[in-house]
Amino acid sequence: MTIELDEISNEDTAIESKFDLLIVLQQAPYSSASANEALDLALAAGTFEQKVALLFIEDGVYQLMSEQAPDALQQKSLEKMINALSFYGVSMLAVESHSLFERDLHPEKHIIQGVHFELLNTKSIQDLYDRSKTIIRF
Amino acid sequence: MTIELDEISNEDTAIESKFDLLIVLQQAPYSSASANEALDLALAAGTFEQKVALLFIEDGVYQLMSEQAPDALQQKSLEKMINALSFYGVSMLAVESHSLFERDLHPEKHIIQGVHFELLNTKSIQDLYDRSKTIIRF
Amino acid sequence: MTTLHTLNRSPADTQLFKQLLSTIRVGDTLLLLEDAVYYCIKNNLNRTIQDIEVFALKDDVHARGIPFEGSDVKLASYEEYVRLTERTDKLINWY
Amino acid sequence: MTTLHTLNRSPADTQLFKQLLSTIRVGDTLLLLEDAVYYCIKNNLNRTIQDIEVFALKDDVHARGIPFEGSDVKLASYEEYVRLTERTDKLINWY
Amino acid sequence: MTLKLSILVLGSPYNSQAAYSALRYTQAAISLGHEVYRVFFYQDGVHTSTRLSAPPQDEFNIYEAWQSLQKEHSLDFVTCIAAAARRGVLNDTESKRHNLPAANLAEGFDLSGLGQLVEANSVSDRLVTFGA
Amino acid sequence: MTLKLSILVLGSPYNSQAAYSALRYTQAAISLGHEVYRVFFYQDGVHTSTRLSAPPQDEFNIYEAWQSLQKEHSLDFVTCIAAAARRGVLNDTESKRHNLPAANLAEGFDLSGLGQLVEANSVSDRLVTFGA
Repeated sequence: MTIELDEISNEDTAIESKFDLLIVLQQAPYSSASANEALDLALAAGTFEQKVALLFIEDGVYQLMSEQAPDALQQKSLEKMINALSFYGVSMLAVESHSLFERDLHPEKHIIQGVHFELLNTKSIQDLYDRSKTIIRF
Repeated sequence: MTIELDEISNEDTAIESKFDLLIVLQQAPYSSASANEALDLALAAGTFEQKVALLFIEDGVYQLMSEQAPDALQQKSLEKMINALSFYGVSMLAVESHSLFERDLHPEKHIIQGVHFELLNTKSIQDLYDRSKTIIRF
Repeated sequence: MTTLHTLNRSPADTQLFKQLLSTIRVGDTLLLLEDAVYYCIKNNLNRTIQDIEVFALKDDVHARGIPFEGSDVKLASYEEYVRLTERTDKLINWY
Repeated sequence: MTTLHTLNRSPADTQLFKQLLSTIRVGDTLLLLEDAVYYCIKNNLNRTIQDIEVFALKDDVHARGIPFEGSDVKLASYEEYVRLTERTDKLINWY
Repeated sequence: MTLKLSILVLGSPYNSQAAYSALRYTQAAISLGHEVYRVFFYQDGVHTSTRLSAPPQDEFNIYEAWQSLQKEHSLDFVTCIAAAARRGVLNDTESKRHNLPAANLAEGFDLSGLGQLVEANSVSDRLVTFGA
Repeated sequence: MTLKLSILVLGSPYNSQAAYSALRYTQAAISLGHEVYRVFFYQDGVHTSTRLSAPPQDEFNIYEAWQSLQKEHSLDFVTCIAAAARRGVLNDTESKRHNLPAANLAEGFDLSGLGQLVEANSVSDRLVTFGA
């Protein structure tokens, strides 16, 4: 995981771009289909070439835990879906930093690697909301 | 509403009796069928001559608000069901006092009249749990 | 740019309210509906969120028997909810 | 009389945990399942509820990728959940 | 100003007020002359689109109310095909495809994919979400 | 000590883990030799008893798992008739009674009243509830 604390990236996926859709993931995985169905929507929106951003916040940050083994509950891996997002053109994955902090989660220690997340504070999240046409919370 | 602050009543419905079933109502009414379905179960258990107690706690105390007019949402009145409970042999209706206090609800001012509630503190609720064979939370 | 925020959870859901508070801005509008109309009982919302116009959905308020005299919150019908959608530039539904 | 308490909500549901805390007694057993297994991350449950034996449902812990070394909480299978039901006099499910 | 609105329903009737609040909002929007481009049912909201419900006679029938609204204004109602299949809501085609003995999707609802929600969002002025 | 257990399921598959956790607990109780007197499905838990679901082939099928468990051990599965009618789960009799075109209650489940839950509680050593 690469963490950029509120830095502005230079890519097309830049932190300052506008989004057609911001999907907010605020629930823990596996106790419901919420995380899966939110990510399904993200993949669909990416496929249809919409600019999509994802924000993991509150219990939603638990979706990013490394070493998930959902086959213990006969469920499919979220990690694969999260890894697939960039291939489907989902341009930004953001994580609210305070939600990690409150849960004693350390990006280097607990969060899946190999995926680029922007670590955002409250102010940056307000900006992200401003730059998104539509917000759907899951 | 008659409030007896942790007093022991002398009736058959006494605060010291044992219950086959304690139904805990902790959700606000109308946003879901939870309150209705919990009260349906209470009526059914009363009909089958089980000793039933009800505990209104947390947002569940909102079910006791006077002046509810659920026809505004094309729903049926909870008050009628609550009034019917004693006819079906439901022997005790308890309300957690702190839940009222936290919500700025005053028994004389905000709560339906004509039904007898026991106002319980945390300690009395622990006793109520102890005296109930089964607890179901709605 | 102004945003219409709607909230439908009771004051017991403090986390959701905290998220809303960190996002709402001066000039935005807040509409309380469903279980969020219980915020009207304590009547201290206007101290928490100043310079925000607050409405509560009338039918949700009446259904739940919420005392409303002297409240700073304005009642809104479903039609007025639609008009608030018109009047603002965007919408965030908090549930 | 001993009670087996099960809890299935994440630590974010502070109200539910407060209700459980006011009811649980010395000698009781607590089993964390579903989203309640996230209590294992902070590993400070045993300070909050002393003299209570705490278990977490193994498959829920593994599915969610919760680090578990050095935890004071014991892992339990579904079979052990059933055995805890046997071993105690009654049951309260907190959800 | 006339808006082009789309509506997203995420909660099941009886477990949330989402389907009811969305109904009242949609009715109000139509009565004020706005265009309701599409109503999309996702997650447990798909249960709103069953034709096999039988609420007590003296209770409001949320299913009939949605069905009447669709019919009266020829609205575009889409139920997410994947979410519905998982939860037990199927039309005739899907039912046959899965070798199941019956179908239960109400008339006036189409089963389709999430692309319909994405498209509705891209062409609408607002997507109004009713969550659980 | 052999216990007589009854199980209460209150949450729908996909919206909660209730139906899954209850399944695993019930399987474990049986494997340890306990008597499962009745499984009662109430509130959104009634959705567990549909026969019209079609989860993707590569996903666990929670509906089939419950149906197999019932069959294998001849368990008593009761779905609350009132909660189910409201939510769109009907057997043949109820479907005909309401003049509806089909039924969707899975085999092995009975529609009956809350008295069955009350009775299960009164004769069982424990009622184990799986809430949402």
